Amino acid sequence: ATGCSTKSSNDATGTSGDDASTGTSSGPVELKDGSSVKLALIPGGAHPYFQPWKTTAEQDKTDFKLGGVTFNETGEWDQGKQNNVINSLAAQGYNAFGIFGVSPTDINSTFEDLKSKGFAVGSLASCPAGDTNSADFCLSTDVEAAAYKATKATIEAIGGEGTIVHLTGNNVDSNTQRRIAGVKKAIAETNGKVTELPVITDIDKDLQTAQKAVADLLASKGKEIKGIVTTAYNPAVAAADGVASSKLPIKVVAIDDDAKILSGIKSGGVAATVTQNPVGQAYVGGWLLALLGSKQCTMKTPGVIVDSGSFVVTKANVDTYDAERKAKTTELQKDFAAQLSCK
Amino acid sequence: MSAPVSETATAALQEPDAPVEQPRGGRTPWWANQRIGLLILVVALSALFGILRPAFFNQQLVVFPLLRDIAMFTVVGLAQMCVLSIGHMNLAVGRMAAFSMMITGISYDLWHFSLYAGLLVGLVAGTAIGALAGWVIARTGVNSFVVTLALDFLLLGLIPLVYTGLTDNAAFVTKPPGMRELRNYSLADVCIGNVCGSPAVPQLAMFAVIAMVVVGWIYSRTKLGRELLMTGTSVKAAELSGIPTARRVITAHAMSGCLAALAGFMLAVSTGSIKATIGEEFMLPSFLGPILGGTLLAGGFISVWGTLLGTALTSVIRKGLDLLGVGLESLNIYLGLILLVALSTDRFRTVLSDRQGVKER
Amino acid sequence: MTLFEASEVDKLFPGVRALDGVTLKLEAGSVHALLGENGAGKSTLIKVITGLYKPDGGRLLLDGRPVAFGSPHESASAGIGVVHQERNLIPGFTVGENILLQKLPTSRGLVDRGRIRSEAKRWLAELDLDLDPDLPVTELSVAQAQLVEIAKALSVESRVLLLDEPTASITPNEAERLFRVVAKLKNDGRSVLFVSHKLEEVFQICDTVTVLRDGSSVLESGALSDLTRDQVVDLMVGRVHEALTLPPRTVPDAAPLLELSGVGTATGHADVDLSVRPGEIVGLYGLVGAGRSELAKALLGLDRITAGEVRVRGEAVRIRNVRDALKNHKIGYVTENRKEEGVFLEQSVSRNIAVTVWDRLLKRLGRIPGLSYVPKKAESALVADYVEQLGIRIASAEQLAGTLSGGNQQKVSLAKWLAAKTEILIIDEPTVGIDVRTKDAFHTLIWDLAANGLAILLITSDLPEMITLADRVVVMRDHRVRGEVANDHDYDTMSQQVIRLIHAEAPAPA
Amino acid sequence: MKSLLRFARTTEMTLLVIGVVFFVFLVIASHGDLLEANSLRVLLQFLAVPVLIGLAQMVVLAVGQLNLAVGAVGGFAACAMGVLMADHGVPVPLALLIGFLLASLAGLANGLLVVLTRINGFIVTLATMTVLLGVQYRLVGTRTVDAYPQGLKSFGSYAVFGVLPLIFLVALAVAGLLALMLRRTVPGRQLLASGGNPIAARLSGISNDRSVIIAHTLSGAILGVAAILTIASSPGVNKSIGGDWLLPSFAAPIIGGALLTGGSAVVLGTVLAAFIVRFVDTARAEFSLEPSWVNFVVGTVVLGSVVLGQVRTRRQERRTVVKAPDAAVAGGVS
Ligand SMILES: Nc1ncnc2c1ncn2[C@@H]1O[C@H](COP(=O)(O)OP(=O)(O)OP(=O)(O)O)[C@@H](O)[C@H]1O
Ligand SMILES: Nc1ncnc2c1ncn2[C@@H]1O[C@H](COP(=O)(O)OP(=O)(O)OP(=O)(O)O)[C@@H](O)[C@H]1O
Ligand SMILES: [Mg+2]
Ligand SMILES: [Mg+2]
Repeated sequence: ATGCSTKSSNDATGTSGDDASTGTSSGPVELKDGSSVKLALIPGGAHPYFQPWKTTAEQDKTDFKLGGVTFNETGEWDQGKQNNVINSLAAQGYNAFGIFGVSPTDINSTFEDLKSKGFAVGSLASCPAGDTNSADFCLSTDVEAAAYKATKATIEAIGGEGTIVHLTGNNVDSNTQRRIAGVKKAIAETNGKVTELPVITDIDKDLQTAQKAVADLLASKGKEIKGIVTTAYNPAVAAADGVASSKLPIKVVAIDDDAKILSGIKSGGVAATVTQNPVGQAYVGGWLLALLGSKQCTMKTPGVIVDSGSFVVTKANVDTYDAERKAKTTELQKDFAAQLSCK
Repeated sequence: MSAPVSETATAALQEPDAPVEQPRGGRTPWWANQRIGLLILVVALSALFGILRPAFFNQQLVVFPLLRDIAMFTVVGLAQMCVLSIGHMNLAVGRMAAFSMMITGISYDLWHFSLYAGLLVGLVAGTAIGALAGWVIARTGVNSFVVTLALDFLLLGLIPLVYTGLTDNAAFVTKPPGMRELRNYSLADVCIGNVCGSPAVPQLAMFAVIAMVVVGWIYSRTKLGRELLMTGTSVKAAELSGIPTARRVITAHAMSGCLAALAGFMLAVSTGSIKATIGEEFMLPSFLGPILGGTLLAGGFISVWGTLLGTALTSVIRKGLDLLGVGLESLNIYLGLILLVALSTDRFRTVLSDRQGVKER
Repeated sequence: MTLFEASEVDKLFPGVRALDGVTLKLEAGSVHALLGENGAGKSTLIKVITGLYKPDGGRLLLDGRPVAFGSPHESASAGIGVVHQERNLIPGFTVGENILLQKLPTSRGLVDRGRIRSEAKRWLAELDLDLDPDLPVTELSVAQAQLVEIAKALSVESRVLLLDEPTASITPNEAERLFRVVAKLKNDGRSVLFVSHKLEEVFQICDTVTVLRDGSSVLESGALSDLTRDQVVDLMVGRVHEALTLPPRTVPDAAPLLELSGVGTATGHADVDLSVRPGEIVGLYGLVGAGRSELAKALLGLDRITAGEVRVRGEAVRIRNVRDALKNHKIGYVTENRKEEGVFLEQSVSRNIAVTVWDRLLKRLGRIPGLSYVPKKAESALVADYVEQLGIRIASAEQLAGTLSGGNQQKVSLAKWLAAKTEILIIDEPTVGIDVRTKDAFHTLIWDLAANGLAILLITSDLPEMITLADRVVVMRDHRVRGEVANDHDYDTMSQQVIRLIHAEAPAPA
Repeated sequence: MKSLLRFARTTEMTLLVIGVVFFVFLVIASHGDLLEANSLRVLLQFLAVPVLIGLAQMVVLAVGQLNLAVGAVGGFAACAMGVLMADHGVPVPLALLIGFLLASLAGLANGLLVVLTRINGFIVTLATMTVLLGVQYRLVGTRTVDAYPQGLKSFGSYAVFGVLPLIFLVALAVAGLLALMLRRTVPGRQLLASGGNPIAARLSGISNDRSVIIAHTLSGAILGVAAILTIASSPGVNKSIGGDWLLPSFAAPIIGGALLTGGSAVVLGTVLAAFIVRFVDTARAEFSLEPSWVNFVVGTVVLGSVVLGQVRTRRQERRTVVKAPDAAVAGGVS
């Protein structure tokens, strides 16, 4: 019987009854041998959000001495294509997969396929729709919570009163539905002080569509609106720009921390943005997948869902929020250690 | 049979020394046949990819999903081919698939239908919506491009309304028994005695085979198929030959809708759930397969095999590039270029065969 | 003086030697006829001369100097004008622009509309044609369109003018006008090449003749005055061509199969009375545009009948479409426009013939109703039967109809209605653009069909053909029946009677 | 007078009436707000690009071709200009010129490929679309490029009298030039002749190949202008630019009365159709409509206007004798 070697193995609180021991809550589990693990990080398609994954994947490789890593965005936002990419990678020897499923309602089937072939699978940055998660774990932003936080930030920026509007992406995506719910929840809590115009969906396909929708909105309703909360990339860029050029006193709260949006925060064009934790997802996810893929550990409760955190960034903390995010990442690793049972 | 033409007239008409008019086509050498050209291309590219990446022949992880894809897109191509046969287009193939799967989804979710009963309901819905498009075209005489485009927008509006109204996640996730098996099972799960099929061939492909056989049979053997092709060649001449062209227009679009529904079902089974975005990716492949395979955009000539091979060509190229690890920066560039080069060589063969004094159809 | 010469020209198409050492000489100040059966290579020769096809052998000489035209543009610049056999006007353009399309007048980089108008007027005037140059060509009648094309050919101020069957779709009157222009060109010292299947015209206007047979010239620049009609025909056919003799035929005294009384249509027919008995050929004569084809189409339900009554076998009927006419009334319609309406050019001969009879051939598959197929064997047997009966010359039944000559296409178009076992047959302009021999064969065939009891309504603008075949001639003008003449098969008396009917009254107000 | 009557029966007239009625309705619904300078400016600002992409498609439709690569050509050119200015410091006019030339070259390549390989234009433009999408991604990746000089952006947002956006005027100017070219220049007339009846055009000494190449190149050039207007008026350019151009590019000319078989020059119709589609957007914002309903309305409008047009042409067709030969005949001479 092999004991579990952790950084703080003297801490005995995590020892369980069976012959495997768990990691502890005070530190991450040490990976013994990553060389058998070939890790694939697979976003849904090309999107600025996933760009940190690319560098983090390399980080994973050096930190955990993995046998190989790849970052493959050729799924092009089509579940069928993404499944093909995953299968092709599997055929080439990749055995641990961190996946952003294109279609939250379909991705469990993909996870099940991979699991049945003995691969380690993590759902990253998005969890399957519904109550079950067939991957080993899901490490993702709680989109409803993020939308809720963004709305809270918007309400705060407009002084707690007035009309706001929510701009978002594909209406028939379960994540969008969750975002809409998050926004509604925050507004409901104001007891009618803040009202919401009908949500504008389906404008994330391209920048011009978003820009046109924003311009039309500002032209027809610009005087009523006090705040705009966006939960998709192109609408965020378009709203920041549209409001700035219309010179209306409207507060825009954006999503993510693409360079374009951060510069908006700094210049004051964007009141706040809610950033997520892509680095944390890729790093902690990669570490977990390595542990699972090398068969060193298993999840105590397969399919556990963990929030990777979302952070409100304003002009005040625009230079420091990354530290907060890094702290969260370390904490995530610790939390997960408690969820593992390792050899 | 009583001959309407008497011996004397026949004798007058048959001039013994009148020249026989040679067909312009003459004899086409086998290597100039478009279908065979495609087959050679597909095989050669597969071999090339196989040499570069032996994993290309991995039965479960590469060939199985590849065949599943080819099967589905072949059905999509057949759906477009049916309307191309009468010289029309169906820009709403994808949305028709989404619409019929929506009905199927409702039948699973709300009425607890079995897998195949739901499929049947979907096929009927697809047929109906296709027939509707055909009916509008036949009645108004408006270009099929415009009618199906408008219908596409209409359904694009309707479908999300239904999904957001009926479901929480904008998808029907109820899986009737058998769906998971259909997704994963291959011929290896079909055994006669001790002999089992290949694990590389997905069972889902049987739908494509059935569709190809039925559609192929309709076009080659039945009156309906012939009348469709005649309508495609010349509506005027068809009408003046007693073919009910309006009804044939409706039939062609109904067939298209039905096949679109089948393709939607195959997509739903192979990805996992029934959602509003089903079929969004169908439009371009639906044209690509048949047209690469020799089906005429103008109508009047189709090829079921060609549709399969055209679809296979694009799927194989994409799969090969996947395996070669071509990143998104280069993937589409290579995809487009290979397609162009492959087709230019095809064209080159035709020219070469023309030089030899024959001309391909 | 030889203006233009083509010598030893060869042209190969995949599988066909369309021209085989053809020589043609065009003299200044003369009109030269180019004759030959369908598919002899007349149009091909014209296309070679005008740079549309590259010859595979031989030389072209203009004014004795060798020339090679890479495109129609070059030949036009060199002074060769042409009216092709196919219609070739641009639908969206005006009459004026179509006439001057080959060299649109410009001023300061822009198309000069004023000059288009004035120049087009000039060319139209040459043809005594009073047409507004700003009229879109889509509003022209067939004959007017043909005349515009002739004006277009004149507009390049050609020294050599090639006319490929220019009279196929214009009235005798308009043809006369064209001939006057040709005569004027001839007097100006230009050279005209004239292709036609109407030998009367050829003898009327041409000086010399070249005859093609199977792609080679069997007579080069013979003087027409030295030749008789029969000699020319024999040359074209390649052996002694016997004059057509039709066996006597009597019309049985039976009740009419098809009867129209007081029929009016949405297109403007009024008070049309007509009847056809079994075994009878009723001719419907009129000038182009008299409304005969439109009457036929209205009969078949393709246009609305607004007044009167149509009776088939004594019963008043309302025919909805061709299918209805075929299935329920056994009426067939051989259209005048064979390329667009008569045959499916891009389909096999076999399908073209069997299209009306698939219903009859169907074999059930299994027990399920509606599941049936067309047995290949029965289909090819039927097709082979008609191919043989009508003497359709093809290499195989799978050959595309579009690759056949006009005459054979017309036979295919007729075959499908014979195959359908119709009892009433409307035949519209069966021999337009068809050579002498095939024409005779067609006449025998139509005659024979009537002898076998078919009721035939024959529409034709070819008066000799009408007089050869019809039992009665109904004359139409401006969508009305102007009278009826019993045919005595004597050309002189008949033609006088018919022409008199046509010009009898002033045309009805539009 | 006669030509006036003829105009009254055209698709353009129908569209004009629909457009005016729609606009008046919107003005009333917005209680006159729509007539404010700012609202009008926004309305017109976003008409520039749709008008141009509609025209880019119309030109190729006029020769009986189609161009699936409209979005890819435009997006690629816009991104190329953005990258040149932001990453390589190329001066604005030069970068715009290069972008415009690149788009024109892409169009030329389409035309040459169609003519030289004789592969169906559908497949050729599909292939070039795929390639250019790849190039566009390679150029900008997932970022939004916006670090180009402010001057360009102020050009993009400048409006004459605060109402007429400069970019809209540019689009109108392009439409005017195109109309002039198709109506009054020899290459333009030849292009339409090739589309209207290729055989007849060939028999009249017109090179159909040249017409096809000119049409595709023109299409590329118009897309080049569209790309310039896009980069000038957008907050930045990224890989999504051009992603939504395909369907509108077909919708505008076809609603405007273009025939898929070629031969029709409907510049005014295309512009008017773009207006109507734009009014739908405005209505969406005005009534806070769900996009689903908007799609529904667009579908209905398209169908409605074309059915109307069809009824009219049918009435005219009764008198029609000369028609474009069908494709079967078109194969005859080659
Ligand atoms: N483009 C082509 N490709 C192949 N064969 C052709 C082509 N054009 C003509 N032919 C063949 O060349 C031969 C001569 O045809 P052509 O049209 O010159 O005859 P024609 O004398 O004008 O006949 P008609 O009197 O019917 O007009 C025919 O056998 C025809 O089938
Ligand atoms: N007065 C007229 N002005 C212009 N066009 C006319 C006129 N009368 C008839 N037409 C056109 O001429 C064409 C010929 O008509 P139709 O086919 O009915 O005549 P037809 O007597 O059968 O002549 P043919 O068959 O010899 O051409 C029709 O398309 C019709 O629209
Ligand atoms: Mg000819
Ligand atoms: Mg007629």
